[in-house]
Amino acid sequence: MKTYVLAKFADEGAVLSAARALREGGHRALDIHSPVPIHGAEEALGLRPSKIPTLALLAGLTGAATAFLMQWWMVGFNYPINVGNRPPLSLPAFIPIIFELTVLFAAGAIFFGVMILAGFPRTHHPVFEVEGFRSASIDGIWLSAEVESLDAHPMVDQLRTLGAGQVSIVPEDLQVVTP
Amino acid sequence: MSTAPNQLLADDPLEPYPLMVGRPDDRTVTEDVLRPIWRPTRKGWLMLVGLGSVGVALFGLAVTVTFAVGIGAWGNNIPVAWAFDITNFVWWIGIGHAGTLISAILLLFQQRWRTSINRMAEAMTLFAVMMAGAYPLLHLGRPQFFYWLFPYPSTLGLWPQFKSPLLWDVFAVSTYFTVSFLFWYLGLIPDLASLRDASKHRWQRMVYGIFALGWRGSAHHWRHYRIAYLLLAGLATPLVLSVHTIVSFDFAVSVLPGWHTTIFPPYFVAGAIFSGFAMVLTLMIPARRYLGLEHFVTMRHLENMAKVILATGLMVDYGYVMENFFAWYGGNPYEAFAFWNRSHGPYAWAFFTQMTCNVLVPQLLWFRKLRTSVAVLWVISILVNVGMWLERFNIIVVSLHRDFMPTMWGIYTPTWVDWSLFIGTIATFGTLFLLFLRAVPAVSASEVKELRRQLDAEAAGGGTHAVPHLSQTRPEAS
Amino acid sequence: MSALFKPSSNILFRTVLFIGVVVVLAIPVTLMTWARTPFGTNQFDPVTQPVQFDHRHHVVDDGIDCRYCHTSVDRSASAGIPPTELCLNCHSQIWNKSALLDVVRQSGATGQPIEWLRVHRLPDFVYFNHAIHVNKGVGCASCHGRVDQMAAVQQVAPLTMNWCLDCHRNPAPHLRPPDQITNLAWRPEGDAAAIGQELMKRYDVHSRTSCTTCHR
Amino acid sequence: MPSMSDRPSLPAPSDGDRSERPDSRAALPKLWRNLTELAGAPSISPEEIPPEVGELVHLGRRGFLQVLGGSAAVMGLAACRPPHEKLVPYVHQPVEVTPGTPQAYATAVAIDGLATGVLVTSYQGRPTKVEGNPAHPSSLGAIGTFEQATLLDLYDPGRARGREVLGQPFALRPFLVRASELAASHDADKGARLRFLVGPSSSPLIGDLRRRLLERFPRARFRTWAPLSEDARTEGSRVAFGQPLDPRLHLDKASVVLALDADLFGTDPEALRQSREFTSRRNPGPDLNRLYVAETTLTVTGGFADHRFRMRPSEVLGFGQAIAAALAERHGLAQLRPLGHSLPAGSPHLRAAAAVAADLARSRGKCLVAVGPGQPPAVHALGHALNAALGADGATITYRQPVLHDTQTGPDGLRELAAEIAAGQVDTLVCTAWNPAYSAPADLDFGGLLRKVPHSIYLSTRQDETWARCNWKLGATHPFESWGDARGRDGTASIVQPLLAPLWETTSEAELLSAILGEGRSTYDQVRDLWRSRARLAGPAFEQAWSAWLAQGIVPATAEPVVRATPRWEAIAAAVGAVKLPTGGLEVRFAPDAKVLDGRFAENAWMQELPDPITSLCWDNAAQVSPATAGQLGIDNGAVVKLTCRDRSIEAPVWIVPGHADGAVTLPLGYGRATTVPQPVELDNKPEPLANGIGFDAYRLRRSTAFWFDAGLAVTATGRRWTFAVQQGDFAQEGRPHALSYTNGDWPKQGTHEVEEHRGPQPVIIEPVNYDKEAYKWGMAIDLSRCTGCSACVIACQEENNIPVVGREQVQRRRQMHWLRIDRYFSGTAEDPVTISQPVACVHCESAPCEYVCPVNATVHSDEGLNEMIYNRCVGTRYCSNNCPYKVRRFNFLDYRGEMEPTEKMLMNPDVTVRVRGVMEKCTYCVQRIERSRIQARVEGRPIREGEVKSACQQSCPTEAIAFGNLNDPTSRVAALHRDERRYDLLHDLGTRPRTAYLVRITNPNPELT
Repeated sequence: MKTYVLAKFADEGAVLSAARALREGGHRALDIHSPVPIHGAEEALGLRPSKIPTLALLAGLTGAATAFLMQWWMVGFNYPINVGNRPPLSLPAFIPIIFELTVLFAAGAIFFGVMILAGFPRTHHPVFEVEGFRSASIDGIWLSAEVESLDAHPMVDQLRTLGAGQVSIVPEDLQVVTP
Repeated sequence: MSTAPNQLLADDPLEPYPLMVGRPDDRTVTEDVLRPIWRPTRKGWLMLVGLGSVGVALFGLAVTVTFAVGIGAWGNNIPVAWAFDITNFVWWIGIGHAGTLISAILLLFQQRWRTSINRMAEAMTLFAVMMAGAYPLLHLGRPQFFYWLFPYPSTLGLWPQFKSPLLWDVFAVSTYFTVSFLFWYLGLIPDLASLRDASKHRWQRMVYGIFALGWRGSAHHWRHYRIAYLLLAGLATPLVLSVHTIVSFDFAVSVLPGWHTTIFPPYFVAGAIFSGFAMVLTLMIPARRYLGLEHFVTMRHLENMAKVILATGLMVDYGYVMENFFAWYGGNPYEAFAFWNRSHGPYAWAFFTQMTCNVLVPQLLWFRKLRTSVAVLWVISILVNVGMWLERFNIIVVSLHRDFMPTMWGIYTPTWVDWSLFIGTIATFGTLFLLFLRAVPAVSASEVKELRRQLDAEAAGGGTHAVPHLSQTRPEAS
Repeated sequence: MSALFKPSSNILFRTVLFIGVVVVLAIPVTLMTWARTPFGTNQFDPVTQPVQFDHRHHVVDDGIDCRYCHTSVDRSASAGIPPTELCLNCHSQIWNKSALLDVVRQSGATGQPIEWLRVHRLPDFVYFNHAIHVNKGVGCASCHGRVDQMAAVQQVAPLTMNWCLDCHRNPAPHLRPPDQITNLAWRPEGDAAAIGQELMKRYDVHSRTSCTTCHR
Repeated sequence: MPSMSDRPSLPAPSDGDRSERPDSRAALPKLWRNLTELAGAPSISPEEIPPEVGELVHLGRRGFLQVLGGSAAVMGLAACRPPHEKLVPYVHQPVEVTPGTPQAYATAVAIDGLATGVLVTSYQGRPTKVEGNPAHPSSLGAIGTFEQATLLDLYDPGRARGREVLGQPFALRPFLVRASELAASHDADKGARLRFLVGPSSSPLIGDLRRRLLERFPRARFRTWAPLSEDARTEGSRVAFGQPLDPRLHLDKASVVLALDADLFGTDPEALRQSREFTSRRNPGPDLNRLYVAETTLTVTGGFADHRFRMRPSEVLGFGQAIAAALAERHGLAQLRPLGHSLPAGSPHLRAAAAVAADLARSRGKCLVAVGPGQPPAVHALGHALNAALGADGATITYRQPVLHDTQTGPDGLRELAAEIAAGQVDTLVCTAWNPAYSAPADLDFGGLLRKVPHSIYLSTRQDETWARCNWKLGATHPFESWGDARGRDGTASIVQPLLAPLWETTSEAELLSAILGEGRSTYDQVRDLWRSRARLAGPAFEQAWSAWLAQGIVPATAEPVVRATPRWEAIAAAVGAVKLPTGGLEVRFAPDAKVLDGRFAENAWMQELPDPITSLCWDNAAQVSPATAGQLGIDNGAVVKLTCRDRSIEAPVWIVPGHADGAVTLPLGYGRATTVPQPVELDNKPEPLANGIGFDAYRLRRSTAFWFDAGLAVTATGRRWTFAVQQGDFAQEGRPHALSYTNGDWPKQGTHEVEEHRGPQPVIIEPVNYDKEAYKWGMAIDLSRCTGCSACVIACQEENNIPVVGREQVQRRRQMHWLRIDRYFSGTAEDPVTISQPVACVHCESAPCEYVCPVNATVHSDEGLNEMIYNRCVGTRYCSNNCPYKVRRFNFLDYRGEMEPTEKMLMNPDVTVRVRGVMEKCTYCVQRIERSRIQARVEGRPIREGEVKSACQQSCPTEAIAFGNLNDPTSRVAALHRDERRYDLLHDLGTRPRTAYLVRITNPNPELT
């Protein structure tokens, strides 16, 4: 039985300290929403560094290998043709395409990496149920906590004490409660 | 929004103009940036789009004629087998490069003045590359077989010829377009979310909501997003260089005097940035006015771009000097003639116009008075575009029309179809840009917000490091 | 419920995206596959000719050699389609009343030729030459299949450039002794590979893959 | 060449209906009818439409491909097809036909009555290529532009057809009746009011018909008319020897040749043989011959000469006399004294005359003097005298009886006829001469007079000016469609045999004449009977001889015997003394045009698009003037001027030709056709008359009394301008080593090592592929010492390789399609330039720049090192052309073929793909011929023999300047030439390793004149 508790904070410092406090209190399922990246958020929420760079590297290498093997097999092995007296396997001539495919594969991996790791597309999320949450992409700074429905109200109080402004509960049935 | 007169000039004598006029809060920034999308359509915009559509129609007509009649509808001949088609291709590709340069390279170098102009520049890149991409397809004698340029397993058992620069072009241009698009779209997502949340009409919110993909500004999003954005920038930077290098290979690997030159790659890249920045100015000067965003796109931005134009212009001039010097010093009679012919042959007019626009005119930018005058800047930027188009014309047509065998020398005269295609692409490009201004934020709201935080921090004396820049992605040890 | 999208929208959105991607990828793949299917290559499509000519009967029952009708197969680019008079050589004597042969007799009488339908067609820019293949040990069956088992002739080989190249790159397996060229049923006895190699030498086969071998 | 001997000569069938046009119908009907049916025409029964027209017009495009009897068809690249196309075999297969394999038939093409033996390649009854007959003395295996171009005329849908009498269309049979009625009406006065105007003819058949006609109509008269009449030449020999004799030059025996206004290698009827004989001694060394040319217009002969003296037409006589004088005074040829007359002091040619005389005197018996038909009889007589005095007679020049039926073919006869018509003494004029209304001298107003003739019968292949003015109009049969015979200049006879039945309802000259005789016999029978009696053979013996003649293309031992000619010195002196030449003002010279001759090829697209060998103009003629004269007149290229001469005037655009004589204007004949109308039949795409609206008509200025040149010409600028279609960009070498030339003196000392740097290996990073191990390594060598620039190879290439014609406007856009072009360079002064012509086609670089830039492998190398162009792979990026330093690649900018008429498709060579719009093309070294020979050879289990594969250009070349063959065969001629010390590579420093090598041109100037 999952329930989301959303709390709006006045400034970045407040939300960070609240997040830290809650983590110390043993809450792991926390998230911070803000129109711009908040420095320290990852640390406050204890997020590990992104896997994107590794993905990009692997994809890039794959691209390079693909490009080279493709050209080598096609013109060097499958149908070698005498083109203007140049040897079928002229590596320098392969470089441009090797490079381009490296970039193409890496870029693709990066973009779709974000899509998958960030769970896009996800047009609906319980937090969207809170009308006020619309400010999260404009100027609002929010903290969301995912709790058992029974723990929702205690969490509300805790957040209040941590200096939250408006607090809302989004239960399973998505009927927003604003205590 | 609060704009006190004393904030119009920063105190730094070297950087007299501020990056941002005033210190609008997040909501104001969002409103200022999104206002042009919400506000009712204006007459001027409509008229421009109408004009553009006429050009698009012209483009469509010219394309139809070309496909129906064949390349014979153009002025191309033997010896001048490439003319307006490839000239325009190179010109458009070059223009595109400025966008990537601004958004990627300036990002890597942590140039803050990129922040409020990169969105427009990237859009320009996209549209320019689209226009460029049209020509390689159009210029084929048998466009219905364009797919033979891709390495797919056909029943012929035959593959493309990987030694041909044209094939490299196919890969370079398609990669370039894809990456530029991903980069642009990724940067757009947070603003699309703002549009989703801030727009009035439900249908607007729905549409933008779909494209926002469900962005929640969550810390989980941001941590992937920031590194992804940075890495894409890191990839786009060498890509941009490679693309125009490969374009220059189309000429450099040939045996033709005037084409067969080793300095082409750097010289082409410099030229590309040169013309690209000029095009950015040409578009941005009216755009910032129309959008009412003079306080985000300030004189500082314009002046910086003017400086880049001046710098790259000098690199291009160096290229001119060198290629002519080597033509003379190299002692190859064919080479020497090719360059002599540019300034003394039937196309001398093109050569001297090019020199005026690319060598003389940019020198005006040495003077702050001139480079900080919006009107002057705009005129100069247009002249540079003209000059750079003529440079490609001179390289391609003028080198071809008189090569090794005097008996096969000839003259190239464009037909109405050539002109229509050229004008048509410009119109299509302009129309797309106008639509872009109406559909999405022309300035990245989220990045402006960040910038403001940085500026605030600086004002508070904390220095840049107090507020992290996008490029700093690792959480500091706690 | 104040959210912009319903919870179901997530599934919907992702499904649509997925389908979109699949379709985009599927189109070229389908085309490439189709080009290799018999539909793409016109294989295995028995053609009904104006005259119900049965190769089975003439080849097997009567044991007529291919070259009796396709006279120029070993000395010209074209194998040659038999003129009406050739049919009538026999059929003026035998079956000279058969209704099946009305068309032939009419053609002979009026001088209007029989309009056969082409079964094996190469593009106009391909210059295939029967003589060189036949003289270098490529049997009729190699390209035309077991015509002696066809009521109506059909194209059995794909006749794609790739298919031509396969043999031009490695002709040995497709060679047969001179006296077996028109023997549609011939199978190599013993070590096929060895036989192929031996015939390569004997015929002095130089199959080429240069473009102008077939395209001029 | 496959022998002709197995060719069936079917007897004329007896059934009346067939015997209408027995010659053609009889000889080939089976083949032909099958051919058309073969083509899968919709089954239309012959009754529905006239057989000659219908079957063909209904022929589908795909249809014709099936003519190939089921072999892979020819045309169209992106071939998307209906399911199961038709495959239509013969009903009765002709014995000599093997589907998919061409035959060569020997016949002859006669221009102005003089035959050149040819071999015609034919695919199942479709002639596709005309080549020279090595057995024929006027061809020696070479073939000229005009002979080849006749093939295009054959298939031209615009040809005249049908029979029209006083506005009524006539089928053949009724026409025969009508004609015999008309003839009968002349019996009463024995044909006193019957006149014939025929073209020059040497045909024994026609001669026989003429004889019989004159037997029946003793008072009728035959007149012969040729716009390029050689009357002056005949007259000259009559003056010199008292009888008309035909001089024959043996240039292979002459070390020194003086040509007085004689275009020996250009438009001369014997140009092929003369070129071959002269260049046979064009090798560096002591044996190298020398050519002096004195002329007005720069011709291929003048451009090829070692010394060229430019002078007005009227000055040639004086120059000849000066030489005579010098020979008489200084070299003891006293008999020339009365003819001699030294040049006035200050004449530019004083030194020249002396030096030439000395040179001639030095090489007595090994020299000759040739005089062109454009010079008056006196000059010819002088020439004969010089030859006699120099001992040339019998050694380097021999005399024969002329072979033409009428020795008089010029304006005099025409003038008399005109007078008779004007006097109303002609009721019936039978005109088979080519277009007299257009080509007759202006002062005769022949066109106007024609309307006065009650019955003017005109037989023509074109609906031309004369057609419009006659009331009996007959479409003429093409020589390739009918039986006949003709004789070469030396008298050697050839049987002219049809290659296919007439494409349209047409009549041949023999048919017309025998119709007037009231005879119904087929021409086929007439020819055979005539030759049976001439050969005094009968039965099988004759049949054997007959088929042998057909196979060889000549009837042996029919050449005219050489006659001894003794000059009559007094008569010559008198003539030379009495001659009155027009003088004063500018001189105008009328010249045959290198493209349309006298205008009869004006409707021939190949000839129209052929660049003039000197000016490179196509689709045009121009008033040619020298730079100096142009300067004095204040005119430049393209200026339209008004030319006035003896109260007649025309307007013409000017083209400045370096080396043209000052004070003279050359007007090429044959252009300015305004009245040729297209054939009024239902064609899918009506052919526009090609010659309309281009060029100007020089005949309007030509007078019967000043036939070849005149004086008193006034030139005034009109201020208007004309844009020419010029195929060559620049005529200067710009100091580049493209066409190398040395004098015989400089060559061994200086030239040999200078040429070194233009051949041999170039340093390269990658070791180039070595082709020496291949069985064949095809290569070409072009000897600039031999190339006269005659352009025969250009047409040969066009004919062999299905090269389209693009038209005037496209040429102006520089989109001409010729795979082989002839570059001509002028060097030295604009007044006396050195001219050199250099044929350039794809040189098949081993390290080809075009190949590595093609993104789709459409142009690559074969295992034997050919630079292959695969049209069906080409997507048309045109990158290869940009990167081709020789600029020999051609691009199909538009759909240059369009929808072809059925007959136009018949012309296509089925061995060569017809290119579509948007693909690149270029010289392939005639790879289709290589592959055909290869397959032939390998089927026979032997290697390809030297000379078995000939490129079309090589085969046509009169001077054997082009050699092609296997470089890996050390004994081949091409290999030898590649080893020659004169060999060099074009643009050698680019390291392209071309397979086509050039040989330095060696000239042999007279040291006294340098």
